[in-house]
Amino acid sequence: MSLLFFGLGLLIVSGIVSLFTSRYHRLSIIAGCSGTVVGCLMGLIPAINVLGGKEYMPVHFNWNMIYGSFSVGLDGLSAFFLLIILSVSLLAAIFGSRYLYQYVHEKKLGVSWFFFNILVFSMALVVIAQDSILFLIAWEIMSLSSFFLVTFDNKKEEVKKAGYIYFLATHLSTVFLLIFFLLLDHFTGSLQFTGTLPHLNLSLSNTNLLFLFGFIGFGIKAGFVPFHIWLPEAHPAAPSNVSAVMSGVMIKTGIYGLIRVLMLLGTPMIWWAWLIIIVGFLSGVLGVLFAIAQHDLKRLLAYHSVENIGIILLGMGLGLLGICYQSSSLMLLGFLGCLLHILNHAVFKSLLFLGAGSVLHATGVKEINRLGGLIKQMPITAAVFLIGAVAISGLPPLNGFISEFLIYLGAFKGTAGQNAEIILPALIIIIGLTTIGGLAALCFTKVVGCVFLGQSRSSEARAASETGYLMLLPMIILAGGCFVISLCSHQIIKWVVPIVTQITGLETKLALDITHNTADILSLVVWIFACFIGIVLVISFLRKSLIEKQEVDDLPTWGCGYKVSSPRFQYTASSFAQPLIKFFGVILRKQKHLEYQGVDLFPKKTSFKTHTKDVFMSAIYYPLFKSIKKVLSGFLWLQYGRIHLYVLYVALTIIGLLIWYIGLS
Amino acid sequence: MGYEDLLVVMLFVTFSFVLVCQIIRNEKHILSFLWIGVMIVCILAALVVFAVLKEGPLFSCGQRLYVDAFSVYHLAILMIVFLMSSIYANNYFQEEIDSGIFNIKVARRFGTLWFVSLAAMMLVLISNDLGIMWVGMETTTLVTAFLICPYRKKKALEAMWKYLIVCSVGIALAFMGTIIIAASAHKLFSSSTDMFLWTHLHRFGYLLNPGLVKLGFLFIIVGYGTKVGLAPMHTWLPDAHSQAPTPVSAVFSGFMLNTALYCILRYVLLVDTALGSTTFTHGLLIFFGLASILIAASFIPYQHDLKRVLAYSSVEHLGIITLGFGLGALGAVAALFHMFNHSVCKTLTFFCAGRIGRIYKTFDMNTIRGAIHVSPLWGAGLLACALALIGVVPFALFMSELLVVRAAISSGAWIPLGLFLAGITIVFAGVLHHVTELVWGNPQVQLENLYRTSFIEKGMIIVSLGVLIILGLWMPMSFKVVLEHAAQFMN
Amino acid sequence: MIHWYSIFSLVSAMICAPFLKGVIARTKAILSGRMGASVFQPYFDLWRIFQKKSVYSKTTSWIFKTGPVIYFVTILIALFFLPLGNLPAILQFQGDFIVLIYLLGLGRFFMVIAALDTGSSFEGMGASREVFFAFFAEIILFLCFITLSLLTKVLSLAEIHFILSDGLWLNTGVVLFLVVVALFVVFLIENSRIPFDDPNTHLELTMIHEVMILDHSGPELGLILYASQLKVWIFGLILLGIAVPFDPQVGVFNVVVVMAGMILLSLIVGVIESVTARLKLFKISQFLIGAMTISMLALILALGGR
Amino acid sequence: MVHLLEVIFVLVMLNNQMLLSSSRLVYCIKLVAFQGVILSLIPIILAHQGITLHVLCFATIVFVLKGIIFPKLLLRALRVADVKREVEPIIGFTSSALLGILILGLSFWISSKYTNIETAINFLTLPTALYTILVGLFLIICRKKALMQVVGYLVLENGIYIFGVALLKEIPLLIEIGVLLDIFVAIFVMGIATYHISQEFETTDVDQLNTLRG
Repeated sequence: MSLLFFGLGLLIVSGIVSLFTSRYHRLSIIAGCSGTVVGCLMGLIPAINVLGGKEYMPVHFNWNMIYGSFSVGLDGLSAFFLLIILSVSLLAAIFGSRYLYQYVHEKKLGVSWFFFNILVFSMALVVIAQDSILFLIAWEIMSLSSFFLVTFDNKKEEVKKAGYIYFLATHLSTVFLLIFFLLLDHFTGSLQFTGTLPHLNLSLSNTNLLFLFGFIGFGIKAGFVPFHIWLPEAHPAAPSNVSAVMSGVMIKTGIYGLIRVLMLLGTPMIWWAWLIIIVGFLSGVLGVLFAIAQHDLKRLLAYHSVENIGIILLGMGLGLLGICYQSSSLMLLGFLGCLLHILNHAVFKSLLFLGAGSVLHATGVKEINRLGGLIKQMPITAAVFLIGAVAISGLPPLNGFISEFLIYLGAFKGTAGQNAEIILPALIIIIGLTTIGGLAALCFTKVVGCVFLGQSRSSEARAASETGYLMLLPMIILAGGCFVISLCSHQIIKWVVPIVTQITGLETKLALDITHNTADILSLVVWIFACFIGIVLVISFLRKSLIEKQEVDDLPTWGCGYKVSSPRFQYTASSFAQPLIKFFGVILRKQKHLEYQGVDLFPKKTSFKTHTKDVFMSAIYYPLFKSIKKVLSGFLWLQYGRIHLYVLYVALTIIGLLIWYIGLS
Repeated sequence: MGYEDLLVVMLFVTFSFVLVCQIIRNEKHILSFLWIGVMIVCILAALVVFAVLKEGPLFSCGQRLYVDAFSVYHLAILMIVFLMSSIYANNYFQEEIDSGIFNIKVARRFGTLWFVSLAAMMLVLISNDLGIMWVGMETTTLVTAFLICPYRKKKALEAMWKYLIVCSVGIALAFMGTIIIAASAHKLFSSSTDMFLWTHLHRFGYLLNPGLVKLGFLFIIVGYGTKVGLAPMHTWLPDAHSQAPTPVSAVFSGFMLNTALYCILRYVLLVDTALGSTTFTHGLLIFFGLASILIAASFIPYQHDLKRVLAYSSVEHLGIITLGFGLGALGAVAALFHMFNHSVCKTLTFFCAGRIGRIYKTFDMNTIRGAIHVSPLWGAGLLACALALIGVVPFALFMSELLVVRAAISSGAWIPLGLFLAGITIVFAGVLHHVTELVWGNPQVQLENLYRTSFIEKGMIIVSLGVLIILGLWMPMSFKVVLEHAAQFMN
Repeated sequence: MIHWYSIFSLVSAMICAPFLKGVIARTKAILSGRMGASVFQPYFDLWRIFQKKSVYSKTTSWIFKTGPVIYFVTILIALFFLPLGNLPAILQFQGDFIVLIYLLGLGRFFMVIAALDTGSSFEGMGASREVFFAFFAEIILFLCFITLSLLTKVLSLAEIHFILSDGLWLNTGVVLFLVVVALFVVFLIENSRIPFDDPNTHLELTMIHEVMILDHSGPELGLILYASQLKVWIFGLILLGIAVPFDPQVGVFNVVVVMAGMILLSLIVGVIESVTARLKLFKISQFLIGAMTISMLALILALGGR
Repeated sequence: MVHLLEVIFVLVMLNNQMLLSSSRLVYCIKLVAFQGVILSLIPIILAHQGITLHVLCFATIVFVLKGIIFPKLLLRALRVADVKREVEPIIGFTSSALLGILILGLSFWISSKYTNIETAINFLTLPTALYTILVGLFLIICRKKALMQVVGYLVLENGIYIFGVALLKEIPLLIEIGVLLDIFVAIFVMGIATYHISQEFETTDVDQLNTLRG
């Protein structure tokens, strides 16, 4: 445990050092980066120990906060999240040490390193905090530091806007959480955040109230639809290593909080499960739909985070159903899937963001339609990105499939089971997962195809070159992770099960039986994957030998008779996605901008571009804020600049009070 | 000589500095004398504070002067704010001095008014006689009126006039209230002097005539409320704050408003003891508090002038403090804590805003862009202070607002809670928008920070922000004790 | 569990798959009044293509070469899950059909990016349509499997096949019929048959699957063709397993029945292809929605039935 | 000597009414002066235990300040600042006179409700005071001229003064002097401000001071 504290301390110290040495770029980079790396490594050890079954006593510092106490603890759940947080941050830091270097001349990198380390520190603190006030503080610090990281490049207008929206959203979540905690304290008289409450003194309505506040508060952070609008703004604005951490890890703290809330409130109501499943369904499907409609690589990935949060929620909802209807297999499979998908998403989403980062670093272009053919200049990046794409589409033989498979399995068990109430939600889950899977595959064929394959669509893309090893290494590690998690899944779930029992309060014996049963299935799946990979290798070897016999000549792509083919003939990302966008036109309001100067002797230059707005932003939030502003502006006449009126207010107030007082007595 | 005499000495010294200002021949020297003098007064005040904390309340001048934990708490804040402002004023007037507007005559007048207003506020805090208290308040109004426009400018004059009239009217009503309250006791005491002594009234509070007391309190809360800037009597406040020279605005926001609130609170206690219940006063406090918060919230998003934004945020924060006092014991602690945080933070904010205004030659937020790139210190300072003002962790204001929420919940005041949260959220959105707009972005024109920033100023910013952060994360036992002592007073 | 002796079914599939294609072609020929090539023609074609040398566009990368391999292997692995008659699948476990469907998805993924790798607008177009329609097909498949698991209370393809006895047909015939119809639609779309797609033409702008493999040649093309023939076999088996209630007692008979069924199926396909024309492109999605509603209906009936 | 007090109160009320309806600044100032003079009589009338020195000097101070100095100050300010000597009402004189009657009614109504205030002296005290205060406020609100607002402020103070002396027979000298001093300074400051305003804006019409908005 003390190792963890040293690690966290080191994070802070190195951050400060890097802040004060920011005049000497290399030094500050080295200080910040190495500090993060070492600190994270130190922190990882206890986390792994806990997952290995070691117990730590919660530590209570004699630290005098107002009505709060500095008490932290490391139970299974915390350790699980801690593991994810620290490992991803570590890799992101290594990536960043090279990535941020491009800004070395216009920015003080020390500042961003400072906030990066603070962010990692606060995220760790969030998952180990046991006292609500401490949790809140850590939570806010997390938001604040990430806010400053998002606005790293704050001379740009859109970055300013993004930062503003992000901080507003996250502050709203804090407000909800504040009320949640204080209400909790009011109802139960305890500020203890972890563990379960003595909720005999907690009436039904109060429990529901608390759940709602917690759900919204954490939901905003995690990016549930319809609270997701900040993600597509903030992630593209932030530097890629930061977006990797934010999207891969930080939004998971919302999920962590939600799980804690469920644990706190004890036996869940059925409508909670329903709410979570429906929100999960919406987040998943809408998230991926919006993603398909995007042309900006990082924005697209941001929407995919929403989608994956949806999948996680579906798992959680399944687990809750299990708890409500005492179906142990549903509990276990649901939460297993949920937790495993949290891990997986952390891995492949950060991988993808880092990949996007190195594309951005090499080309300076985020527009998918202006990239292409990068696989030739940046083979390794392309390969790892492809792995990430396959993983996030939930396709075998990679980790994304495993977690989805568990949730599927649970849901199918639900449909095949005896209990009639479960069937409908289970159906929703299955259909949701299917839809999400299909669309995600579609989306990532588009991304891989248009970014890395074909011919380069712009000079920047043509000029690109492979990035340095410091940026490649983390991505390669993460890509390896995708394989390892998938091929060791039958082992990994054995480590995750204790956490599930901790969440659900399932008795260990029963849990272990189901786990074995599941592990057997998974081992068969893994066996298949092994075969698959083996046979692929064999056949591609055969193919090679077959080819080697006869010489191969390479020509331009068969253009169906067109002699000169140019990159502009290629299918663009937007045209690739067009049929689907047309099909879902209700949700995906595509807007076309055509600049057509007409034709005289020779056709003039004509430009056409489309973009798809977030329907929630344009249909809900903007009108809402507009109306609020309208209401407020109604007061402006009060301060009209005329002193007579001002004195009149005073007079009216006193007369009004006098008359009110007469009414009183 | 005992601690009692300290009070008199303190006042006397402060007044004597006025004379000193008259004999100094150089405006720069006057400016530097400002903070030296205030420093000296600070030391005296510090002695008083410690004395009271050690030995309990003090009387002086035949019970006309009286200090207890509550008043020394305010006294401490007053001194901090004044010291900071004086130090800041030292550099702030450079430009005027160079351009010769701020000549020796102006400087002398400025120094005089500065010290007199300090003395007047002190008098308010330490006087036991409600009449004298009123006199002090009125004096601050008249004196500070001229601080608003040390040299003649159209807008400054306008602001001054509004300030003068509105506040005078308000204070006059307050005097009405004072008389009524005193009258409520005119059966009890033979000599009319005793009717005005707060301690006497407090001792025999339960014998006061409740009807009169209530009536009196209505006048008091409207009257002094005008000076606090409680909506809807706040109208003078944004004008005065935006037009006054920055050190003066800092003092206005930083403490003058609190002084008025202090008077109201003294009366709150009397009324509560007289009525034997707190519902009447607390109801009014909550009402005016919320009104101020909401009014401020609805004005902030539409401001174009940086200092006006800060002024409205003062309205909001004073509203929060008032609301806090309306929410019972816990609320009182929260409010006192918030008072300290707000005073320090708002003073700093005005400093940063002032310097940035100097650099850009305007406070118009549509023209200020990329402040942090032009002047890293003041820009970053402004950003940090603004974040602190809208209640962001790890600054102490978050903690005190959290306490207010907690108090509201524990006293079951759900509707005020809702309105309060709505208000501060809107303020959050508004201020954050303004600040991000002007701190970040590309500075269009090429500017540089003309006037050097002294080390004292840098230190001042860093130290006070540090204090706010530390208080946000960690509550020193001693400070907690002081807070609770002071809050004891409220019940 | 793993039944090694069922490797037989795998082998038989790999042997017989091209034959079906021959049958279909022959049927079409006869119905259009021609003699037609022999039913073994596909074998010769495959052999020929595998001998040919490959041509690679300068634009393409290793994706282009790996895509077909992975596509083929996914199909191959998918065969592991299929029982033949009452011969159990090589490998069956709860939720194996999920793996199966996702494996097919993987294959499609790589075919599509291989197509995009050529940077040709034709292939891009085909790819776009392929993923779009496959998205519906997957949902229909899943709906069918939900229905089946509802009826049979088991979660593995092989078990579903075994439990689906004539008894079940008598009880819930309507549901199963609807499922079969839906599955048949999926069979057609997945194997890119008329009325959705035409495997014989390449260069029409309305092509879906076939236009994706425009640039492939030599062994790659061979792999793809062979894989698509196997795919016919796979979906055929799934369909038959549900459509034809075996009884598990008599072993060899079942296998014969299945083979006969497959041939019959290909005859039907042949007939359909020669009597119907291909649908307009935008009609296809409507058609698929129809199929989806059918499967939905089946599901609802099944829910009501329990 | 109660009836005498009543006479004074009635005089004050009439005085207020005239203030409301008079159109010339100088005249208003004189009216206020007169009001000050009669108010200075109240403490003497109320002095029960004989006319002590304390009462006397208090009365004289009031007389001097309210009756002589304040008007002088105002007139001086008028001389230096104002060329135009009309009051420039926002609400016309007749209508403000009518409103004045309404205000009178209001103040009587309100004070009739506050029965629990045992005004040992006279039933007219509270209404008069309230009326005077409200008239003062009315003048500030409804007159454009800066100086007129000062006059209004003076009237307001007079109202409070009536209330004070009538309610607690004698206000401690120290406080009263402090208060008067403050009012003195206030008038002084306001005078200066008026001067500056007239210099800057070429008018003392405070309606022109409306640039600071929102």
